[in-house]
Amino acid sequence: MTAHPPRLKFVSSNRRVREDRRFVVGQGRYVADIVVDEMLHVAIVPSQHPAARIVSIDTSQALTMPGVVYALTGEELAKAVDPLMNGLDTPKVRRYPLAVGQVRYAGEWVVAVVAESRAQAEDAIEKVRIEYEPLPYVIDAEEAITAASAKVHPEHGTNVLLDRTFVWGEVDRHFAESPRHLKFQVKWGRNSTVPIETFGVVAKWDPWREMLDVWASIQMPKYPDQISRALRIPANNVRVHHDVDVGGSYGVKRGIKQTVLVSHLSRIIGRPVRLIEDRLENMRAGDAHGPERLFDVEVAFNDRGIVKSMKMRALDNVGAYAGRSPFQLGKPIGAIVGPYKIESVQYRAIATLSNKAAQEAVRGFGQSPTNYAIETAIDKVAGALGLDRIEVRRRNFIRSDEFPYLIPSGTHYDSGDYHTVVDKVLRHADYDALVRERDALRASGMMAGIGIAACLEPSGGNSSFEPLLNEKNTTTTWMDSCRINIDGVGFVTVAIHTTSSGQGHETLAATVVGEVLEIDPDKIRIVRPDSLASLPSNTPVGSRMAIMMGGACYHAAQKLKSKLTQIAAHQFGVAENDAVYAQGNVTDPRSGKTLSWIDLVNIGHRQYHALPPGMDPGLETTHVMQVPTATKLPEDGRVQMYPCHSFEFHLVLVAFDPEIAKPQIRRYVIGHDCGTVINPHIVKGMTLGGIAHGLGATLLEEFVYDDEGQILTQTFMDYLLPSSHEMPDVEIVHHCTPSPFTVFGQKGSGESGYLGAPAAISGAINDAVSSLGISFSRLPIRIAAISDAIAAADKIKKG
Amino acid sequence: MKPAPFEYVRPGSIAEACELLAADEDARVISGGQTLVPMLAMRLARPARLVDIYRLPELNGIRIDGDVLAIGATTRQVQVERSAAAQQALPLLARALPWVGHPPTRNRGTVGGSVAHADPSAEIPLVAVTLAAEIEITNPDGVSTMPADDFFIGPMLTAVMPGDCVTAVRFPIWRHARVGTGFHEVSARQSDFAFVAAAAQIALDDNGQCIEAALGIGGVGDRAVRLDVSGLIGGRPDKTAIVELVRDASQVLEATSDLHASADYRMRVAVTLGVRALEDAFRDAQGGAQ
Amino acid sequence: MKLDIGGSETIPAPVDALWVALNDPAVLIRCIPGCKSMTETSPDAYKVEMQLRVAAVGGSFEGAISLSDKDAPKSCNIQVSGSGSLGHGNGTARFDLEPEGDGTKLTYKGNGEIGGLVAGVGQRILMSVSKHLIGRFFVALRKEFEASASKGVA
Amino acid sequence: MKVSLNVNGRTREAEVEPRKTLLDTLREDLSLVGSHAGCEHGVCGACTILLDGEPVRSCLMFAAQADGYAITTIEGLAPAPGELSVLQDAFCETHGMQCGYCTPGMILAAQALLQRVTEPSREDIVDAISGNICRCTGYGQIVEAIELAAERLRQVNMPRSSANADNAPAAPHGDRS
Repeated sequence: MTAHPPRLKFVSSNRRVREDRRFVVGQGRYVADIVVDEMLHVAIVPSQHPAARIVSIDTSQALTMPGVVYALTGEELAKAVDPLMNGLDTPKVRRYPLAVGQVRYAGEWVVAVVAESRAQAEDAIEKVRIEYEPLPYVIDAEEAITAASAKVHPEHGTNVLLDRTFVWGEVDRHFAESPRHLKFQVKWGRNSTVPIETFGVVAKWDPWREMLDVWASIQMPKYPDQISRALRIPANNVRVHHDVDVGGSYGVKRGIKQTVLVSHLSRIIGRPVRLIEDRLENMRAGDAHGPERLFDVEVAFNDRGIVKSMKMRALDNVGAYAGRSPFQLGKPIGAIVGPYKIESVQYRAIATLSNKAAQEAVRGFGQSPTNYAIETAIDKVAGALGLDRIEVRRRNFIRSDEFPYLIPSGTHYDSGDYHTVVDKVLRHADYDALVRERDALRASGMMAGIGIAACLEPSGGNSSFEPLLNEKNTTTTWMDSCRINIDGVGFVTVAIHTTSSGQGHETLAATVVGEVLEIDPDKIRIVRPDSLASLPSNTPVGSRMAIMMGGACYHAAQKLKSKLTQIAAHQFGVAENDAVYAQGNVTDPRSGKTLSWIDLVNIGHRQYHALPPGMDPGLETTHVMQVPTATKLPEDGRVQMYPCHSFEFHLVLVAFDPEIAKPQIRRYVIGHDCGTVINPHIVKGMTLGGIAHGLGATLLEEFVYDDEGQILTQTFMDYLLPSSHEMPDVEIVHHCTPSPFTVFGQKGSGESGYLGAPAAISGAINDAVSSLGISFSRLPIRIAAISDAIAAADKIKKG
Repeated sequence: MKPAPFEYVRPGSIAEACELLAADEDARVISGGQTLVPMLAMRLARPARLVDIYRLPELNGIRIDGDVLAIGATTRQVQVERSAAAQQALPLLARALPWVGHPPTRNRGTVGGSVAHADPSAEIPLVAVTLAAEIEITNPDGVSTMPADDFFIGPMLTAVMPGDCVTAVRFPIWRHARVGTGFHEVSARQSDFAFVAAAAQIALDDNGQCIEAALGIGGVGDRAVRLDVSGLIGGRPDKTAIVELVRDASQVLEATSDLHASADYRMRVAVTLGVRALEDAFRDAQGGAQ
Repeated sequence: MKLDIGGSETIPAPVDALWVALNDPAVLIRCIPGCKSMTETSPDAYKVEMQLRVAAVGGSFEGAISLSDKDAPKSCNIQVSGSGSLGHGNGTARFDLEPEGDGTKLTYKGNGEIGGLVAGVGQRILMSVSKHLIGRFFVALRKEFEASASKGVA
Repeated sequence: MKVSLNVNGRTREAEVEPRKTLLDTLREDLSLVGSHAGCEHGVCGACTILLDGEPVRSCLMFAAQADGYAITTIEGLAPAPGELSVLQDAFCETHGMQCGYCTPGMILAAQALLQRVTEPSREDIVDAISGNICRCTGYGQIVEAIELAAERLRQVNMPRSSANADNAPAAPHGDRS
C-alpha cells in the first residue's frame, strides 16, 4: 500500500495554513458565535458536597424568577434518557447528565435552569433549594480500592472499575535472572488540556421534521451515535454540524452529557437551547480533568544497564464515573516498553472510582503519564549504576535495523532510528558544552540539571484498547474518510468529516489532494458536511489525522486521478497504464495527444457517450480508510495497537536558585522524527505547543482537591497554564524515518511535546538536586516543594 | 459567570460619590474594576449599586506635593509606570509596577483600586506599607488620611467604612542625595499573586552610611508588613549583618499556606528576598552617587 | 476545606448575664454579623437567615443554629450549618465562660468545614474573613453590655 | 440602560443591563464575535480589545463604562474585506496560532505593542503577550509573527523614520487625567 511519489511538490513544503486566514480577522465560527432564533440559555446548579444523598430539590422559587422557562432535575431527566455510554462492562455505574438521587463529587451538575439569558439563568440557580444528606466519601485512590472505603456507586459493590494484570513474556524468569532490580513510585497529578474555549453546545429539536440539529465544540468519536442512543431517537434524526470551529480540544471536547442535557431540554421546551459552560462549570465538572495516576514500577537489569523486564502497576483515579477514562490505561499498552528492548512486562492496570470529577480523554490518551514513569525508570537505572543516562538509553534502544519490531504486548513498531536522532540532538546542542554550562552554574551556587527523555508517540489511532479491556467490545476498525468532487466547471471540492480544532485539517486535505492531482492546493475548496451527509470518521483523537485523513484523501485522489486517466486513455484508445497524468492533463506519449483538465471535466460531466463503457458519470470519488495494520481482535492479552510510532528525544537544561527554587529552562532541544512532514508549520506548532503543555503538567497544572473533597482549582487563578513568560525558546532538530505503512511515510505529531517534556523537565530538576540525595516523584513539582525539600535536606546535612 | 444585577451610577463629583456610598450600605465603588469585576462575575461580591469614580477628573493624576508624591485613586497603573515624575520621585514604585498583573490589567487597573482591595500579595499596597504612605480617604465629613499600616487589615479588608472612598495615595519622597531601591518577587508565573514580595528602600549619606532604611514584605500573610530594619541606620552593614537583621525582623511575620506554597516556604523566602531587596537597594544607592 | 477557630475574649458582664444574652435570639441577631432573622424551630434550635457582607465579598445564607450540652452558666456547644450561593458550611464550637474580675472570660474553640464556591475560589480570604467576623461578633456583644450598663447608670 | 459606543470608528448604540460586560455587549448586541470569552475573570486575555489603543480585558469592564472611548476589536484591524493587516498577515505566515480562539486577543495585544514600540525586543514581545494565554502553540510562532510584523512595519515606515511612542496614536487618554 505504500506508494511514495517520486518527488513531492506540496507535501513537506512551507505552505501557509489556510485556516489561519479566518482566525486572524476574528472570523472563526465557534459555537458561542452561533445564534439560533428563540434560543434559550442554561446555567447549572453544582453540588457543594463530595458525596450526599439528594433529599429534596425545590425549584419553585427559581421558576418564578424573571426569564426562567424551566428547571430540570436529574430524576426527571433520567426518566426520559438512557444512561450515557460506558466503555467498560460496568453496567451498574450509571451516569446521567445531572446527578440522580445522589451527588458523587463537589461540582457535579445537579439541576439545570433554563432562561431567556444566561445571566437570568444564573440568577435563578441561586434560588434552587436542595436538601442534602452528606454521605461518606473517598478522595485518595489507594484508599478507594480498599474494601473498607466509601463506595462511590454502592450498587457496583466496589470502587474498582478495572483491575487487570497482563503478563507479556517471561517476567518471573527475567527478574530471577537479572542481577539488579530497583523499584520506585511516581505520581502524575490530575491535569488536563484545559482549552481556552470551554465546551459549548446548541441543540434545536424540530418536532415537525423530527430533526435534532446540534452545533457543538466537539472532538468526540461516535458523537451523534451516543446522542441518539441516550435520547432514544433514531441516529438519522441527529444532525451534528461540523462547520463549527473548536477552540482547542486535545481530547477533552467530549460533550456527551452536555449535549444530551440541552437536546432533551430543547425537546421538552420546544425551543433551541444552548449551554456554553462558564469557566467554573468547566473546571468543576466539564470534561476537563485528565489522568491522575500512581505508578509502582520495578525493573530488572544488568550491570550494563540493559533493562530486561519491567513490572508496572498503574493506579488511575478516574473520578466519580467511568467515562472513557479507564481506556487511558489501555492505550499505553501499545508502547508499554517505550523505545526500549525490554523483553517482558507485567502490567497491572487499575482504574478506581473516587469522589472527584470524572476524567476524560487528554492528549496522548494516557501515554504521557506512562512515558514519564518509563523514562524515570531509565534515569534511575543509570543512577543506580553510575552510568550516563544517555548511554543507558542508547544501550536499550531498539536499533534501526530491527524494525518492524514486535514488542511483548503485541504491537509492531513500524520504523525508527533512535540512535541517529539522539546523535543529531547531542551534536546540535553541543552536549559537552551543555554539561560544562550546567557545572559552571552549579559552581556559581545555582542548582542546575540536565534532563533527558526519549518518547514514542503512537499514532494513527485505532481502538484496539477497547476490546482488550472489554471483551464485549469487538471493534476492529476506526476508519476515516474523504470524498472529492470535481464540479462541472472544473473546480475541486474535498469533503472531510471532522470539526476543526487547530490541527489544520483543511490544509492537510488540500495539500494531499493537490499533491496527488498535481494542482494548486489553494484552489481546492474543503468542506465539512454535517454528520448526516458525512462519511464515517473517528475524529482527530489518537494522533491520527495525518495518517488517517491524509491517507483517505490520498486514496480518494488516486481514485480520481485514475478515473481521469481512464477517461483520457479511452479517448486515446490506449490502456490506462499507457496514458500519463501530469498537472491535471493526460497525455498519450506515443501519439503525443493531450487532453486537458477541462476536456476531461467536460467528458466526465456531459459526455456519457465518451466515457469508458460501464463508467459512472460525474467526477466524484470516495475513500473510507481502515487503520493500517489493525485487523484483529486481541489474542491472549496481546494486540496490534497504533500503526505508526513517532520518536522524540528531549534535552533540557534547567537551573534555579536553591532558596527560591523557581525552575528556569535555560535550554530546550528536541529531536523530532514523525516521518514525512506534511506541513512543517503545523508540525512545529504541535511540537512547541505540546512542550508547553508538558511544562504545565510538570510545574504548574493540577486539579487539586482538599481532604474534604472540595475542588480548589476552579479558576485560572489557581489552575495555572503556562504563559509566554514560562515557555522557553525551543530548538527543534528534525529527522525523518518514513513509516512504511502510510502513503507519504508520515506519522502523527500532535502529542510528542506533552509525552516527553514532563520526564525531561522533572529529570532535569532531579539531576539538579541529586547531590542532596533527594528527588521528586510527584507532578507537578511546585516551586515551594523544591525549596522545602532542599531546605530539609540541608538541615539534615547540617544537623 | 455573570454578575448579579446592580445599579450603575456615575457621579459627577467625589462629594456626590461619597453621598451615594454613605446612603447605601450595599453600594461599592468601582474604578478600574480589575479586582472587583472578577469577584462580581463569580458573585463573590454582589453590591446592589456600583458607584463609578473612574472618570472623576480630580481623582486622576500624579502630583508632587512637597515631600509627597500624591497619586490620585483612579490614576491607572500604566500612567504611573510611564510617568517620568513618578519614576524619579518614587523609584521603588517604578520597580514594583511591572510586577502588577500584566500589561492589559495595568492599562485599566488603578492605584486606588489596588489599595482598596488590599490583596495581601499586591505590589502597590506593599510599596505603600514599606514607605509608610498615607491613604487619603474622602467621606461626607471631608478628607482625612490614614497611615497605610493602619489601613490594611487583611485580604480584601481595610479600614474603609461605609461612605468612605479612597481618593489618593500619598507616598513620601525621600529627598536624600543617595537613595537606592530593591524589589524582588516570586510567584508561580510572573503575573500571578506573589508568594513573597520584598520591597526595600535605603538612603545613604555622603560617606556611604545608611541614614534611612525601609523594608516591606508582601504575600506572606494576611497583609503587607513593614519590618523594622532601623538597625541598619548609622552603619555600613555587610551581608551577614543584613541577613541577621532581616531574619530577626521577620519574626513578626505570620505566614499562610495554600495549595501553591507552604508557610515554611513563605517564611524562608521572605528572609531571602528581604535580604536581596536590601542588598540591591544598597548597591543602587551606592551606584547612584557615582 | 477545614477551618479552625479559637480564642478568648473578655466581656464586661457577669457570667450569668452573659449566659442569658448568649441564649437570647434577640441579642444574637444583633451580634451575629449580617444576621437578619432567627426563628426558633425547637428548644435551643433556630433557623437563621444571614446577609453577609465583608468588604467587597457578600452573599446570603440560610442555616440552622443549635445549642447542646448546656451546662449553665458555664459552657455549651453550638452547632452551625448553612448554605447559600457562596457555598455551604457547618461547624461546631464550644464556649466556656468563667468569671474574670468584673467581667467574664469567654473561651471558644471550634472547627468547621466549608464547601462550594468559597472553598474553591475564596481560600485566600476565608481565614481572615472568619477572624474578622468573629471580631465583629465580639465587638457587638461587648456593646450590648456597654449599652445596658450605661442604661443602668441612667 | 442605553449605551453609545464608538467601535471600530462607528458609533453603535445598545440597550443593556448595567451588569452586562463590554465583551458580552460586543458579542451579543453588536454582533462582533471576534472577541472571545475564555475565563471571564481576567486571566486568559481571549477577550482583549483596544481601548484608546491600549489592550484591556473586555470581560473586566461593563458596557456602561465604555462610552467615550475609541474601542477597537479584531474586526477593526483588516484594512479592507479580504485584505489582511501586516500583523495579521505575519500571523498567517508563521502560523502563529492553531485553534484560533486566543488569536484575536493576541493580535490586539501585539498591535498595541507595535504602535508603541517600533523595535521591540524579544522580551518586550513576550511581556506584551504574557497576559494572553494560548493553549495550543507554546507561543514560539506567535513571537515570530510579531517579530516579523515589526520588521515589516519598520520597512514600510522607513522613509518617514522615527515613529516612536510619543507620536503614536495610542497614547494614553490624557484628556481624562
